Amino acid sequence: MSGLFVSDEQVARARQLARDITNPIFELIAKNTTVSVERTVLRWFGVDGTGSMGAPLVNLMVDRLKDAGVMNKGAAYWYGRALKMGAKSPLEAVELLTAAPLASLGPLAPDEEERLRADVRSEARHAMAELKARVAKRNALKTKVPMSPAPHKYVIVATGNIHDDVDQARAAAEAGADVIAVIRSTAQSLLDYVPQGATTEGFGGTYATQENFRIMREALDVVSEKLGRYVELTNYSSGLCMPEIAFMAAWERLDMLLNDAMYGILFRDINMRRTFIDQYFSRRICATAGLIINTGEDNYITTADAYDAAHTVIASQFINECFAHRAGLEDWQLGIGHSYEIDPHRDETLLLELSQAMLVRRCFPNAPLKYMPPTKHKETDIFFSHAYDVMADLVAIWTKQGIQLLGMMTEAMHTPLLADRYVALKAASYVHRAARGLDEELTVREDGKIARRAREVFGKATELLEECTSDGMIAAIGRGRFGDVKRAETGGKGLDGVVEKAPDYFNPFLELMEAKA
Amino acid sequence: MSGLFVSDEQVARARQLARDITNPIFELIAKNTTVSVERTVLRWFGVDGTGSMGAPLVNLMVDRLKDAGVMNKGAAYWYGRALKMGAKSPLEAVELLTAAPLASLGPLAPDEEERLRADVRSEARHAMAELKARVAKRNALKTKVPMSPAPHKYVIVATGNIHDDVDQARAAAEAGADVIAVIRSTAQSLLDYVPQGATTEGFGGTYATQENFRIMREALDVVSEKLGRYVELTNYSSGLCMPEIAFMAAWERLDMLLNDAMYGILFRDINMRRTFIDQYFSRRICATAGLIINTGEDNYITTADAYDAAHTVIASQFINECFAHRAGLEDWQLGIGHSYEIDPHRDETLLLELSQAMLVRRCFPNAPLKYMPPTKHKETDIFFSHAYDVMADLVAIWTKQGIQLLGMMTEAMHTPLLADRYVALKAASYVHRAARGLDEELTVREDGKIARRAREVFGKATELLEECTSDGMIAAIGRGRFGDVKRAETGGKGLDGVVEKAPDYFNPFLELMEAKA
Amino acid sequence: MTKQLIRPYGDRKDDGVIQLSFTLPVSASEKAKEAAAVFCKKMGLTDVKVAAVERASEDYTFFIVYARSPVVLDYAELDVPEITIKKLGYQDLNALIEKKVGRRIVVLGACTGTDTHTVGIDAILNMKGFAGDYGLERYPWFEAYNLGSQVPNAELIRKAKEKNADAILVSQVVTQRDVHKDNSRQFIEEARKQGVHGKMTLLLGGPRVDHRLAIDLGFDAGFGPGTKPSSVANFIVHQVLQRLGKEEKGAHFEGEPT
Amino acid sequence: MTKQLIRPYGDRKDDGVIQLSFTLPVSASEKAKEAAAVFCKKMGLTDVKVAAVERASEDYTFFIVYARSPVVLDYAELDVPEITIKKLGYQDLNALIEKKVGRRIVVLGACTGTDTHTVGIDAILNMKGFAGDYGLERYPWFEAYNLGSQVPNAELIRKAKEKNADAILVSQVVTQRDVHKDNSRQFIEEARKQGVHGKMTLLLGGPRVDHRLAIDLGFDAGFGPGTKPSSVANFIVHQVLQRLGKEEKGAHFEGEPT
Ligand code: B12
Ligand code: B12
Ligand SMILES: Cc1ncc(COP(=O)(O)O)c(C=O)c1O
Ligand SMILES: Cc1ncc(COP(=O)(O)O)c(C=O)c1O
Repeated sequence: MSGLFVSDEQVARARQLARDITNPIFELIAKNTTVSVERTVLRWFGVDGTGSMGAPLVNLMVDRLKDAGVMNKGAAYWYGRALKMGAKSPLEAVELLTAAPLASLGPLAPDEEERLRADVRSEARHAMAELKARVAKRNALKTKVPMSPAPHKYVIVATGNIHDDVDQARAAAEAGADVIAVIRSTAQSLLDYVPQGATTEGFGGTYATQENFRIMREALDVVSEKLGRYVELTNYSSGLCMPEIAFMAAWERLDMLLNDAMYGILFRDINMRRTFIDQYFSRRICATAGLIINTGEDNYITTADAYDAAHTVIASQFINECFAHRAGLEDWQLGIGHSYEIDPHRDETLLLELSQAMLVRRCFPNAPLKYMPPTKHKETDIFFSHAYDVMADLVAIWTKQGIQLLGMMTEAMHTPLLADRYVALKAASYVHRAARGLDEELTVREDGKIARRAREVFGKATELLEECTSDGMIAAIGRGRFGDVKRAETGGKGLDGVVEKAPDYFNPFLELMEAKA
Repeated sequence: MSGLFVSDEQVARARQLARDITNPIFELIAKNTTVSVERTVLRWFGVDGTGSMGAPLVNLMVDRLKDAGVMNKGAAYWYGRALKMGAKSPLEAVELLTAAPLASLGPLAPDEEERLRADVRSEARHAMAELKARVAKRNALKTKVPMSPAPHKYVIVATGNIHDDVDQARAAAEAGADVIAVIRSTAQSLLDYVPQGATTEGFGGTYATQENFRIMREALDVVSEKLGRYVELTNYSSGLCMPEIAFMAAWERLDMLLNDAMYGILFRDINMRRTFIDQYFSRRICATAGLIINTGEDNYITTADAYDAAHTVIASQFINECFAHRAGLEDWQLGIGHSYEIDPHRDETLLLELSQAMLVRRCFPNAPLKYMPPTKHKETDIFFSHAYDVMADLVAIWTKQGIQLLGMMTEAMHTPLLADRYVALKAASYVHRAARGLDEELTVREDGKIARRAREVFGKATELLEECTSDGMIAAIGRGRFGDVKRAETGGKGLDGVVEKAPDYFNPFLELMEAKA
Repeated sequence: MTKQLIRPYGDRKDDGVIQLSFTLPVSASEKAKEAAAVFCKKMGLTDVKVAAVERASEDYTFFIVYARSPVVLDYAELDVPEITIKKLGYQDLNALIEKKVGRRIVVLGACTGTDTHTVGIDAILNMKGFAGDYGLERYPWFEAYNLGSQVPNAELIRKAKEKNADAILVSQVVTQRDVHKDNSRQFIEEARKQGVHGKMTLLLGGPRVDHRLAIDLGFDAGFGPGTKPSSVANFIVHQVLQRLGKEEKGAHFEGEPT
Repeated sequence: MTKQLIRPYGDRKDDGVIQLSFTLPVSASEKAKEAAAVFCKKMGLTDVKVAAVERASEDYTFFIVYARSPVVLDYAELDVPEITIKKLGYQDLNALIEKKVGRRIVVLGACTGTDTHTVGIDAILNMKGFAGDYGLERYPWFEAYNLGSQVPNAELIRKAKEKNADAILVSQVVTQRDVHKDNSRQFIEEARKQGVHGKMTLLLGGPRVDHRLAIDLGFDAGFGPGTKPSSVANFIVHQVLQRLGKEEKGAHFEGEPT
């Protein structure tokens, strides 16, 4: 049994601090909306496809609303107006609105306004019901062919071509993968729109498009049936389109989503406000669709030193957890991220890694947790890198990680080859098989190095949380407290996509999702 | 801290049983000598080189004594007679004796006999002193450039050519090896003589010759000085020439020797009596020269199943220890062998391997122990095999093994390539560095699977020891209790080399070595 | 026959990506790295990426390389002899022997020469068998003798003649410097000398043995890693039936039926 | 010049033994194994031992092979340009700039295009530096600006002109489908367009970058994995001195002096 290390009071205190920290941010969230939130609303109503120039219709329409300065009423409202004007389909609605002189369109008579909202609400309820139905379909398959026990072996495909991805995902599943992640092309998170259709060219990854999601999930459904073992699919939502991608993932029955409250800010230089607002709506969708989210604290220790910055990971996890809970996500949906990243040239790194992994377990006992492998200190010596990954496999099973991203022996070179995944899966299967139950056999001494290190890290994490409470999250990020990356509140990409809500802002989906919370 | 598992009384009892088991065998040993014991005596007096037909002089001479039926007086006695006849050198002694009509040579006058023995004894004391001086030289270097902390990384070279071996040994040492083992050509242990000189052709190994020993130790002395870290050398004595090889190893300043009381019987089908007698004299030499011995229980679980036969390893270790102690070896010299050999396709193998390794530690707290890697279930998939070895590296450092033979990723194919050793050393160095001190951090639950398994294995081991006490060692071996291999007392090779000692049998070296015990 | 052109698959179809590792007797340096690249190019590889340059020792450098091979293969063109016949289970096979041979089939096996690796031959002959598959000793209609290891070829053959065996099973595990081939050749010579070659069924087995090799060396069949005793039993029975003229020649058994 | 013929060293000198692994788009079988062997033979390898035939999936088989390569290399013949000049320490280098340049050397760096891997460029520019070696910001006689990641080439060059920089440092880490080469070429075009090419010292760096590649792409130098900031600092100083005509051309710095 891994140690307790810290008292329940101490943990509760950290949670309370996280709540205090997020309070002001939730005020910001309540007051504002973003272009991507509104685009999501339209997508949910079924607005799909691209315009003449290839730009998604939802972008054309929302930009139009924004330019006309009326987006603050909510895209749903204008969608309703379009219906009133006689639009028979979402497409017609777009055409009508892009034509109409929006700015000059005054409000309707109060009762008409009421009816409009009522109609739109009922359409929203139907749209919501359809989403739920799709989710139910996924869950049915999951009960029919259950997953293998945790840690779920998570591997990445990243050919840039969705069809090659399918090929490789199938192979990985047959070799034992439990979760397939299709990582995105390097540039995507900076795009303020979601590409359309099946894509065959990407760099370092494949574009996240609704069609690509569909193609891959369909392929994995077949594989799952064949193997009699459900294989999950995940993708990445962080970036300028967090809510839209969350919606597409939910609609296409993905099982997980990389979704972090701060990753975009720190690692993609996306504006803070934009990110905070977007992450909330996207997480509401994840909560509703029963998607497991993965947070990205592991990234902090690729830029900062994993030993020195260990406490920033813990602090951020409490904050990410709080953002998640406040968006309606339950513990079982929290794939809280951390990783095995301490420089292997140091002494006693296994003790240090165990300490960290056990501490995370201790702080988040009911979350699946998402454990990342060594990456930054991986060597081009594939034999060494493989051995290094094996130790991470051990820590993963030992500390009962729910989701384990498997390290690749070629991490320091290229995105995984088909064989790299096979090799990683075979080793992880062996280590999991060999070490299952180890935790029950051992008691970690509370007076040992592991426990002392855990207490030290937790202590520093609490201090950092206190700093964030007193000076505010924004100041803390400004000081580069997380991942050594400094960002300013008004800096970064996408701030212009943030719009303050009007008093009569209308978003029936948000209403529905917040209602059930 | 690894568990106690069993009470001190239980362990003491097992030791007592081993003592009872070996008693009758020590009577056998006391009564008899062998051709290889006598050849060793002559070598010690400096009889070296080969005769016209290329056979070692010691063989020519001892065969002569045996054929003449006078070997039972001891080669030392006849050596003395030769000197009396005026031999000026060991070589002359051989010539004289091979010429003389030994059978008809009656005894000398009592006082002459006395003087003869006295003279030979004093020459023996000088020879012993010279050996001690050589050992002192080794120890001096060891204090000048101390070894790195345990587990000492032990790797094998086996090119068949001593010069290539040197090349590879040097490379291994630079890559972090602490112990170099030159394994022997497949056939050697069946030879009833030790080949002469530097050799360049062998199969699966290189011939163990005194010259090869000298060449390799010399090379390692240079490397040790260069690295500022002493690198040990070991070889294999089991077989028909155990005592001679032990003597050569001692003389050439080797640091370790594979030396098992039963390996020859079980795995080379060498006669039991011959082996028991030979191992005693060879171990006396190891004790005198401060050589660490390695026993070969690991081999049992390459023929028998590692899970089912785990207890035979423990039982045999107690017996081997007893044979060793009774030959004057101290605990620090006991590299008691065991290994990580359980089929990796089973569940919870790490728990099982930890249980076994901790049990061995618990039974032999002051012995360095010699831990062997997986071999039998190694796959030709070098990446899997490498991962498999990494787990053995972990158990080795966790359970504080003194000597660890590193697994090779190509184990299932060929004797190690230069690169295989490099890869293994790099991984083991990382794992040792990462996990050092782990044992102090953890307490093994006495009510867990690890502890239960350890008690079960120890219990069965005790039963087997009881069977050996009541029915005798020979019967037990006859039933294939060790390594599933059945051998008969009068079967196997080399029984004809056993001769009952005459009442006036003379062996001044044995006298000296037993005196100090 | 339609072609089936194949190339290695790394990240994408037909990208030809392969991984290599090797050691060169030079000390690690930029020049050593270049040497590794040139070495690979001389092997006809392109897009050579010398990923790792590891200082294995002062005088040796270990390299890990990823590169593309231009080699294209027509998979359709390859033909690997895999004439398989229906393999009978334990019961049926015994029944077949009883019915068609009418006497116990006698086999002798050993690990010959200086090779002491008995686990392989034991797996085939001993009761216990291998991977849950019974060994020949277990078959009531087989009379199996396991002579163990380090058995001289001549002695094995002599014993086989004494028992006038139907088949001799030779195991060779140590293969360094092809010692297994030399020893096997020597066995065949001896078999010829003692006049059993062509009369008794001679089988060779071991981790580096395959059917092709065994045939080339003069055996009737070869069995490699993972061989199941039942496969061997089936093969022998059909050989015996052929020698008795109760089954047409040529149809030989190899591996599991697919 | 006396030849120095070398071959891979596996178990013995010049045995030519190498290890390979690759995946073929066929399902695991005896035939697949044969295909792997044929593939290796077509690459000119001999003594081909297909060690492992791993079922990576229904449609793909992963092979591990050991074989001998006949390729022999004359190590003496290779020449890898390694013109190194004495590398100065932190203090001395600052002193040299003060004395010979007489003003702070201005450098700008960024990870360009869509690449967000800043750790590499940070290691070179930031105070902290890399592996205990100070970054350029730390040098009093350097004026270093780190623009971070995802910086468009044009913008980086424009900013460099504003500060009239002595050197521009470009980092490229993502290399899939050679995107780093395309992006670097685009940078050089832009540099030509904005007329800084040949005037400012242009450096390229990243895990897959080496001097040769950078030169070919039109940069003044390239720096690969494990580069130390001090190496970069030294290189830049000498470039500046050369541009100022205070040092003869040609003598360029590369890697640690040996
Ligand atoms: C167990 C073992 C030992 C045991 C042997 C115990 C015993 N009584 O068998 C011990 C510890 C004694 C030992 C000693 C040595 N060994 Co050893 N040993 C092994 C090991 C680890 C496993 C072999 C094994 O049992 N495999 C399991 C069996 C079931 O598989 P198999 O033999 O392939 O048999 C199957 C098939 O091949 C087939 N088959 C085999 N024979 C036959 C025959 C017939 C007729 C048929 C039909 C089928 C058949 O059916 C079997 C079941 O499917 C291997 C490494 C490895 N993992 O392969 C090294 C290995 C074989 N040993 C090796 C060496 C060098 C030695 C030594 C010479 C080392 C030394 N100098 O001390 C010694 C001496 C051996 C000697 N003189 O022959 C090398 C051989 C290198 C080479 N290619 O030449 C190996 C490969 C290890 C290595 N990488 O260096 N060894
Ligand atoms: C850390 C990391 C990240 C971090 C980056 C954080 C940050 N702000 O830098 C995060 C997690 C955000 C990340 C994200 C991604 N990453 Co990344 N990442 C890595 C990782 C693990 C380490 C890179 C690193 O920091 N190395 C340490 C530094 C010090 O080394 P270096 O960069 O080589 O720099 C040294 C030298 O090259 C030189 N140098 C470098 N630049 C320059 C410039 C000059 C002028 C000079 C003189 C010298 C110089 O000096 C430095 C010090 O010696 C590598 C894998 C690996 N182990 O290499 C993958 C890796 C680089 N990432 C990869 C990918 C694909 C991505 C993603 C695209 C994946 C995705 N789709 O989500 C994303 C997006 C990145 C993007 N859009 O560009 C791939 C690239 C594959 C390829 N060859 O194309 C890699 C190789 C992983 C893999 N095997 O798939 N990644
Ligand atoms: C939380 C999170 N989101 C997204 C990503 C990937 O982002 P991008 O697609 O922008 O590279 C990562 C990277 O691992 C991540 O950890
Ligand atoms: C104790 C012992 N002696 C000797 C050997 C090697 O014996 P041989 O040289 O006869 O192969 C071994 C094999 O590992 C062994 O364990």
